[in-house]
Amino acid sequence: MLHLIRQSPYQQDISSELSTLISNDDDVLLIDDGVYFCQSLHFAIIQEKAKNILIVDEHLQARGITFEKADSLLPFAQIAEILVQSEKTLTWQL
Amino acid sequence: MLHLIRQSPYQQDISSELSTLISNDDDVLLIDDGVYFCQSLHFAIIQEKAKNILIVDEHLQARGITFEKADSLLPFAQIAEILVQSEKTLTWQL
Amino acid sequence: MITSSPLSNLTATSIALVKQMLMDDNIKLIGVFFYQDGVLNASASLSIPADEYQSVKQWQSIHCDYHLPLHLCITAAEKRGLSDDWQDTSNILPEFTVSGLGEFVSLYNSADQLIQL
Amino acid sequence: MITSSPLSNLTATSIALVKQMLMDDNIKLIGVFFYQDGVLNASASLSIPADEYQSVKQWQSIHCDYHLPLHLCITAAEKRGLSDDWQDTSNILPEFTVSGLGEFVSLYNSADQLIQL
Amino acid sequence: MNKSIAIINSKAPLNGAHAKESLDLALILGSFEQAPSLFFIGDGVWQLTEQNIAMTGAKDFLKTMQALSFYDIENIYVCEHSLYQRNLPNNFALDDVTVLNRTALQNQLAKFTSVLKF
Amino acid sequence: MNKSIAIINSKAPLNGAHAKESLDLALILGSFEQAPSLFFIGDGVWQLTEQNIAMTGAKDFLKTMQALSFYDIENIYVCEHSLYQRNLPNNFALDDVTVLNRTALQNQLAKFTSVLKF
Repeated sequence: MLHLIRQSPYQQDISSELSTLISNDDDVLLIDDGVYFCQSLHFAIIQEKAKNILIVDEHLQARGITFEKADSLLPFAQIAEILVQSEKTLTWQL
Repeated sequence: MLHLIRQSPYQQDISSELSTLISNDDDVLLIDDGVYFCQSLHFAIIQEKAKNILIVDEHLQARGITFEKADSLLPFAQIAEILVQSEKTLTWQL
Repeated sequence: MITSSPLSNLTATSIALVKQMLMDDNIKLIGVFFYQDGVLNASASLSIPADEYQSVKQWQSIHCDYHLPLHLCITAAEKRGLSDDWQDTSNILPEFTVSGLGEFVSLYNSADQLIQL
Repeated sequence: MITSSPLSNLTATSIALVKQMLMDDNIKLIGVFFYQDGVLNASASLSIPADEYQSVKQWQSIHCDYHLPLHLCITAAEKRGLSDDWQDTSNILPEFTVSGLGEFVSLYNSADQLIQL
Repeated sequence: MNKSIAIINSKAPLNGAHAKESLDLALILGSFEQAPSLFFIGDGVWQLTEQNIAMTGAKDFLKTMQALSFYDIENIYVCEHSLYQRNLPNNFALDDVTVLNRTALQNQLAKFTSVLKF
Repeated sequence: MNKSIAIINSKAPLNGAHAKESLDLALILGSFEQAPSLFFIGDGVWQLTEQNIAMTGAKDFLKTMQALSFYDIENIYVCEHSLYQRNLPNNFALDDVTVLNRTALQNQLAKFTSVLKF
């Protein structure tokens, strides 16, 4: 399963809910305000559990965030394909 | 100052924001989904800081919550007067 | 100032509080200003199922019974689909006054206290 | 299924993703269903300032250029002020199809995959 | 592959229209013989507790919840951790609710082909 | 008593219309010589960081923020703890931003006669 995280880590007790719903087999895609996870202590929760973490590059840039681990960054143009390739998605938005 | 808390403790990192904004001189009024604080670990934050805590009785009942400390409970009919009597209010809602 | 949406259950409480203030002789309420998602309270086209809370009727009766000015920030309203001139008609309830943020400042100046709901 | 409001910045991303899928020959998108606050995307009376993101125009061009069905849950829409018969007129964009949740079930049955945005 | 849908409820019952519209969707799916399974996590667990919503003027959708079993919606899972956080007992306004710990909940969720979250 | 108004911003810049409409209100108050003081806490601190919002298609309201000083809105306070939580430095897209710890922020907020929170 791919978790599509579109909201900030400080909305809706997301850290606790992520711990509940993300399993070790899952991937995470940070998109929209989800990229704020990169500058939050809650990033550790995702790192600890998710198999792969992908981050939309343009959405990081739009919010003025620089993130060191370049191999996780992905151009927005590839996202539709990734969504369709993953057998199922769970969307986190407000 | 009176903090009018209308949202659940699990929305919008409220525990951290409450610690930031409530001072020892402030009062807290739990109303609407704010009454969920009564059954949350975050209630301790309010207890520790606020001078007085008031809780709208009908809103507790509507949500099926029983709360032991009866002296904090207040009928809804008194709320308007309390709002006007407090020199200023800060509203916590989504 | 009302900033919460009529779809939120907060609205029932907000309206009940406005009524309490109107009925209390010691409180003089000079107006309500609708901003942010609160502007949706003024929509003439909301169709709320009969068994759910009728916020529209409540605002109407507050206006008719107490002549309380209900000011609507038109900039915030237009972004959310409300207009007093959409296809030559208005989808704003007639009980609401089309205003701008300047009107909020003038209400604020006249008031002793400002409460956000 | 689109459940986020057009006032949220998520909409620009959602629309861009729908377009990506439409332009990708390996992806067949059979329809979009609007539910919850997502129904506001179908409002004909939204007046978005010229310098902000024009979600309405984007949905219109998606519909015209790709003939993609845009289904609107009318029950959710009416609660939020949309109607195809308000004062004898419709405030729903003509590019949207007035549907119910039953139509969602039928889309779901025809699809291999369901994505919420 | 057989299709199956999981609906995750994460909002308090009176927080906007989320809870009610999620329930509407579940019932329609059920009436078309596509009964979803329902998961309640976070503030969503409050949707299952005994309450008196009508006191607030809102529609009491717990009554509508009783219709779930009529439409063969019988898999209802609740997050144990969310109950613990809220000091809630394992008593629910519905019958046949299954309380799951985090791992069990993840395993259960993995069985579905589609997921919606409200 | 002289009236004074504090506006607390607690939402990320692209989370709905909160940030933009809060700024609109501040500017109008300023133009009527009722300049508010602005507080940024929680995700609201992201409203003050250097960013490229226009990339998302949204209006770049940081440009509008430059108008704050023109309307004599010069008291801008940021919560130190919120910056720390987000690993943000004390660099802002605006000049003359004051970083306050929690106690200092509470003391500052206590000085106003009205408070709005967005």
